[in-house]
Amino acid sequence: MIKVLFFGPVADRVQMRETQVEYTPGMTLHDVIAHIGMQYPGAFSIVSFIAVNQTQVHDKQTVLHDNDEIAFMAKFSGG
Amino acid sequence: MIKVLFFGPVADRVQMRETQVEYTPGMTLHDVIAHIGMQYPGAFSIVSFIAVNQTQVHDKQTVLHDNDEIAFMAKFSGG
Amino acid sequence: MSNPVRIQTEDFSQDEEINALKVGSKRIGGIATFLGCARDFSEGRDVSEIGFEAYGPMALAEMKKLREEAISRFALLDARIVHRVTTVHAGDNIVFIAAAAEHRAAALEACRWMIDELKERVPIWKKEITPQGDSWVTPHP
Amino acid sequence: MSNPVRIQTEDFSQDEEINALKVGSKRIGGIATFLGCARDFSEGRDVSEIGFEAYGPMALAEMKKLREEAISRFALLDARIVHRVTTVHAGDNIVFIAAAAEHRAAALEACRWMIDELKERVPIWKKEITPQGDSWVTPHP
Repeated sequence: MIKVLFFGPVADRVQMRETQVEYTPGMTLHDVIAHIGMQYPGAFSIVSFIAVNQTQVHDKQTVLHDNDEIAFMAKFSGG
Repeated sequence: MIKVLFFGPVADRVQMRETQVEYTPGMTLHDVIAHIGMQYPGAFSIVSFIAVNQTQVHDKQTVLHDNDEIAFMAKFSGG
Repeated sequence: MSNPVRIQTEDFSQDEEINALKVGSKRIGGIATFLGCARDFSEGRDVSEIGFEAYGPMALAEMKKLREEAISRFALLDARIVHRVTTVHAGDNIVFIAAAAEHRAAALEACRWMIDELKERVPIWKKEITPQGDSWVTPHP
Repeated sequence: MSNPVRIQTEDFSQDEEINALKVGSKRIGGIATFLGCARDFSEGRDVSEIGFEAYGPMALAEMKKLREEAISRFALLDARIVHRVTTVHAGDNIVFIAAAAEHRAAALEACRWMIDELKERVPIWKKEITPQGDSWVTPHP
């Protein structure tokens, strides 16, 4: 399973904080984005950062592993 | 009388913290400097700032008034 | 001594943070700090509360990296970063940054760099709660 | 509330100074501070004590002017300047500067400006007392 986390403004749009996506060997970050994006059209317009296992990634072709944790995040506004 | 104050490094050189100079009408800052400088040659080489009545003055032709307070000061090193 | 990098709900004391810095080195000549507080007025609206949400483990990891980078980049003797994640009211403390160095320039520059970078890099979000409703804060570019 | 500009022998508390700033305004978004402390090492020599001497009335007047100029130049909500004039040991507090503003940039810039200007403008002198003897500190250009 791939754990998918949502925070702040993104969590408000998808109306949940966490979901799971079935892991299939060879799947990429792009596959997860497509899957979630289909379920929640519009949610991704405010996603500015994506982290895989708590590290920001820029390459959507990043290959995922079972039990990876993905976070979709709007622009940060801490401080 | 003109009150003359010395602080820190300057006080160490003249070996006092305060002295007085007789006031004479029309006397200028330059007159006081000449008077003190004669008594304590070398003391003025480290004087970087002069204040009259707690305000820094640059013009040695500044005319003094009776009871003025003059301070001869080395470079500041507070903070 | 408390951890130099923390995310917490409770308030903090500047004096305690400063003392924690000082016990580590007698060579500190200057400590620059930045304290972010909740304002009761933002973008022309009254703000009654500000709520924070963090991606906790990633936020803490980024804050630790930030501290280490600041120490190495500005040759600091030590640094501390504390961020509250809770609901705060006007006047309450939100974030605290401290940079200790032998001389003031490094401390002041590092403090500024850390708060600027924190806002860019640490996954924390702020929601303003106003009489007219709530809204997530969109950072200025 | 204590005076925002002070010369004193006794130590001060950052928390108390910060609280004094906060009671004045609920619009403060950021407070930048600089704390100068005594180091046990300066210019390659061990320093056991540092003694301070001030031209008291002029120093206080200059510090008040400095605070007012900073408030107007950086549109601060408030500012505080405290300088100890006494003999201090390694780790002891010497000077405290705080700048409170609606946003962080003004607070940080004003804090830096005030400590830089204080060193240039305020008639206070520092003597380092070392095992090898005393010497007045000559400021770096």
